[in-house]
Amino acid sequence: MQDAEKKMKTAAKKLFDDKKVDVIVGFRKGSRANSSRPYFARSAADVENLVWNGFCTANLAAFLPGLFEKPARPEDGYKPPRIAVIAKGCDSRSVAGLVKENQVPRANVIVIGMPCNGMTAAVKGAQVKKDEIGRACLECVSPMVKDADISITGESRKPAKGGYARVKAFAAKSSEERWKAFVKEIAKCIRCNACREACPNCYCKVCFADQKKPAWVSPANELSETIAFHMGRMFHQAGRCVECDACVNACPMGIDLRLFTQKLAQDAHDLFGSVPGISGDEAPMLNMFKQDDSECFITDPEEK
Amino acid sequence: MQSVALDIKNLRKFTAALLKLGTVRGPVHSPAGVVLADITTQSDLALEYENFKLPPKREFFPQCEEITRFDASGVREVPVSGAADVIFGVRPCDALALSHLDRVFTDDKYTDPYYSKRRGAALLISLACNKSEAACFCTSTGGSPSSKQGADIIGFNLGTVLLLEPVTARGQAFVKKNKSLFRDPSAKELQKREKQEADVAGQIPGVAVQQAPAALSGKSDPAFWESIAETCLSCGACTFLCPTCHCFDFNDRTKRDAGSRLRVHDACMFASFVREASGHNPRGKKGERMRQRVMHKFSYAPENFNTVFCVGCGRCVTACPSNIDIRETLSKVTA
Amino acid sequence: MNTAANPYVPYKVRVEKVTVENDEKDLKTFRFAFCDKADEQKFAHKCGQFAMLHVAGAGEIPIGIASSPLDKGYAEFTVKRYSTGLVTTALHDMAEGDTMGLRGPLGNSFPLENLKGKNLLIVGGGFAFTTLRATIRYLLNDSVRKNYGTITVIYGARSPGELLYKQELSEWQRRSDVATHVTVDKGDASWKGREGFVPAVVSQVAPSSANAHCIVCGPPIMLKFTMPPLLQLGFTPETIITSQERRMSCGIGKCGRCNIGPKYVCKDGPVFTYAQMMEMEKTGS
Amino acid sequence: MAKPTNNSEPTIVAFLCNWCSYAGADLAGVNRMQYPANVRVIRVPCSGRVDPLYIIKALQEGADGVVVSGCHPGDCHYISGNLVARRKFAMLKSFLEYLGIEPERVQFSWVSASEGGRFASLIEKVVDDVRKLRTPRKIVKEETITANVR
Repeated sequence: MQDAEKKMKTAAKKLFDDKKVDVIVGFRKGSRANSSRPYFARSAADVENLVWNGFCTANLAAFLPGLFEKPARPEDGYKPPRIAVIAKGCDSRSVAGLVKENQVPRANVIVIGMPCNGMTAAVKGAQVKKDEIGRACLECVSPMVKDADISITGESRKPAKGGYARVKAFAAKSSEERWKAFVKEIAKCIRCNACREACPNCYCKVCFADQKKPAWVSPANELSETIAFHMGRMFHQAGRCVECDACVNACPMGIDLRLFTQKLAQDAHDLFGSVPGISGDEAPMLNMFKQDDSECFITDPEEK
Repeated sequence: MQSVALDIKNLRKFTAALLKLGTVRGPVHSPAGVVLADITTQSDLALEYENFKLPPKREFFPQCEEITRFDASGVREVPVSGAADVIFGVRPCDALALSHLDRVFTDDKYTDPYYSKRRGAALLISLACNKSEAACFCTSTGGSPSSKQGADIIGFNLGTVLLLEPVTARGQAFVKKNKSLFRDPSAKELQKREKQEADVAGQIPGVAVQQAPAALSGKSDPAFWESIAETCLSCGACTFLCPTCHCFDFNDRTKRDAGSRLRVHDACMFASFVREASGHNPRGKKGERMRQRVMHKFSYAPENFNTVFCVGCGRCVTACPSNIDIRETLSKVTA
Repeated sequence: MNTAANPYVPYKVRVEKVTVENDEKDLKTFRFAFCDKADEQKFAHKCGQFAMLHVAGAGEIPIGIASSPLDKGYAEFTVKRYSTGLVTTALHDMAEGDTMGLRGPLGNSFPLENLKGKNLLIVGGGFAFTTLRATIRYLLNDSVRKNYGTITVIYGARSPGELLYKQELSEWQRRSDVATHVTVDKGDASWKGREGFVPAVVSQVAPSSANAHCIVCGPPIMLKFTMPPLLQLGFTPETIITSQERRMSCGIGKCGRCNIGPKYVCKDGPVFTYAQMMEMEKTGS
Repeated sequence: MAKPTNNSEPTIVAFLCNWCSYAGADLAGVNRMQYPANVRVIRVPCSGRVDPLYIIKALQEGADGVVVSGCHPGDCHYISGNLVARRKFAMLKSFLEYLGIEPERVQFSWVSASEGGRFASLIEKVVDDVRKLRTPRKIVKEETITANVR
């Protein structure tokens, strides 16, 4: 790990020295015990602050759309910045998703692929113990960074087998049990929107939940509204969610959103063979179709 | 005022006395840790915990409440509901925060009926901390692990005995009325309390809070605030968990032809907080919003209320997904 | 409904009259009558104050009061409709006879009491002219006019069709006890009046700043460019009075959003001197 | 939230595409076919226009069931609107079911402009399915909100 950090810093420094980047989005030491936090290095001197360790949990792709956002009154000859991002497998998958949806110009991104051994889950809820590698990492099928511009070598976690055991176990429960469990989890929500803001693929300029005309959901933390918000927000990640658990780690209330977002990932794979950020679909999964897509869910009133 | 001693073996009787006053909320074990919840039986009270994840302001200023109800026939006012008669176990930092909120919600011109009615209804018994958490810095904000401001009674958990010290006349009256439950504390117990107070306060590191108001008036450089806020996600975790943040919005929520006007918590960190219908946004940048939040607590509040609106509970430090740490921000401001 | 007890509950009012003010039809003046006559007494307002207009289901917005305190039996508000604005759209859909909510009056007012004996310059631009209209109506009342020196009004709009209160403007122009200068950014075939931006007209008209105060309301860009000519004429930041607008929810200094620096526009304002404004903007946005 | 379904007369919201299913419903009417009166039709330009939020909103406002119907695959007026919608609906139906919303409450179908009979039997089936449910409605907004102090 320390070795990887060293190599990463060397590469980062070279990028600044060669004037190839304006910003490197990475991590620096956190203020809390056992923590790292997002950091924007803007010069060769800043590179010293970069770290790479087992606490680099956040998905840094979340910052890219904001950094690429064109100012309201751009100066003459405005050019988008050149940004390098220190990426784990999940970050790189999110970048690929953002590129595919034209939120990030790939030519202006330098993906620095890191060897990832799994990251510590943020300790917010009661369900995660301290210093424990997060569930997202334990179940990660792609710790290796694909499509990296610079690869930092080192030992990486072995890909998990996948299989969505937890989703299947939940699906095996009765419909009423599932609803009860879902509502119980969502009822913890305080509507702070941290899940949405931390999600690398929640990039809408104005979220449906903030729209006033029409007002899809009220900001009130009344249960029905909160459920509608989470249903809508999670479903917007159908075909996008890379199971990085940025939402789970950001949630100050420790809501187990993974139990639900993973279902979307499972369905994307099982129904359409799509693994966001990995499978090379030409378009976002829900923007395309195949003639023989499944029809099993269609109600046929004449079927006996 | 004179403190009294309650032997922990009599805790159930004490709870029973509280329950006689009406609805009681206090610390209760739950799967998510100890939370502030309704006490229904005499055995519910938990005494060993650090602090509640959610700030107790929500007892008086709920995240969502109905102000009026409307339908085709017109608009009706909704009476204040959900007031507790006793709230037990609030930490001194949060009690101090309530005394700040009292001044916001009742000023020389307008009284917020919802907050003030609930606040007025509840006998507030705070519980001094017997240990500090990693992010605590109450001693720098005008509080302490045993600060009394905002509470009617403050308790000290000494293991086998709970020392209770009335702070207000209302607290005094409660102690007097239930004096059969209590005995005079021994000199040893009083010593133990004093030592505990000093020990816990001593564990808490200092943060440059008191120097902040003066230093902030010169911090108008947008680049400074942009640098503090660049990794801010613009979520509301810090404000919603803050015991003194009190921004709210009204929201008309309709179901078919009827509806309610709701008051809901709002956050100055949300990009839409001050955005106007015309599209104009006076605080459209992250740095401008961060400046607003820090200035409100450490500059505007001192100017308007003569105190910082931060009690050093550390919730925002713990909750921030990007680990933007107010302690560091303050040291940068005062550097 | 007892608003003394609950400052968030509005008075019930009935839309008495709706006047379309401009060619684009996105500015309408609403005349409200109080459903409970007793509420009108409680609503007694001063020039420069605002109120919250509540359309059930849509929400509430702060709008300056456009009628004079001496106008009895009603209160008037001129509202611009924004296609993105939930409340302004709902309001513009209201018809005469509909009922809605009105909360106020809120905020401070133009310090007219302290300006007795002074000469007044009133400068307005666009649809920010509403509380100035209330002020002019008040000042020109026979019982009030004698308390003040000269009154000069400068009012500008984008085009002739966008001028508010056209009938009153021509009445004022006919009066000798007020100098009314109306200007448009760009006139049309039928326009015979002044053309040009408000700041330029201020320089042209050049009213004396001796023993005078100026009340100026307009869009931020107009304010920015009107200040230099006013200062040049000898008005000081202390004698220039302006009114601010911000998004508001509570209107009583609690909801925490309309502050500029340490001051709340709803409670400490909306009326501030230019000197106060500069001070506030030093510490916040 | 747990208000039982009014088992006798459920309300069904139907999102019908302008070109096929809406015309199919019209045809059912013109031909005086009998189908339950529980349905509230909302005409949309294409089944592809149906945002999942529409469905969530309908349930929130108290619909007992929602049915979305468009042109048969291959017949879309906009060539492929319903094929894109098909993917979205497959994901949505599976997701809602996983969260505990009974599959009977949210249904999808294809009805062409000439299939008045099919439309009538679709509505019959959906109403029947929802009527048979013994579980409470989900996501329904409370009429009023009690101050939840937590």
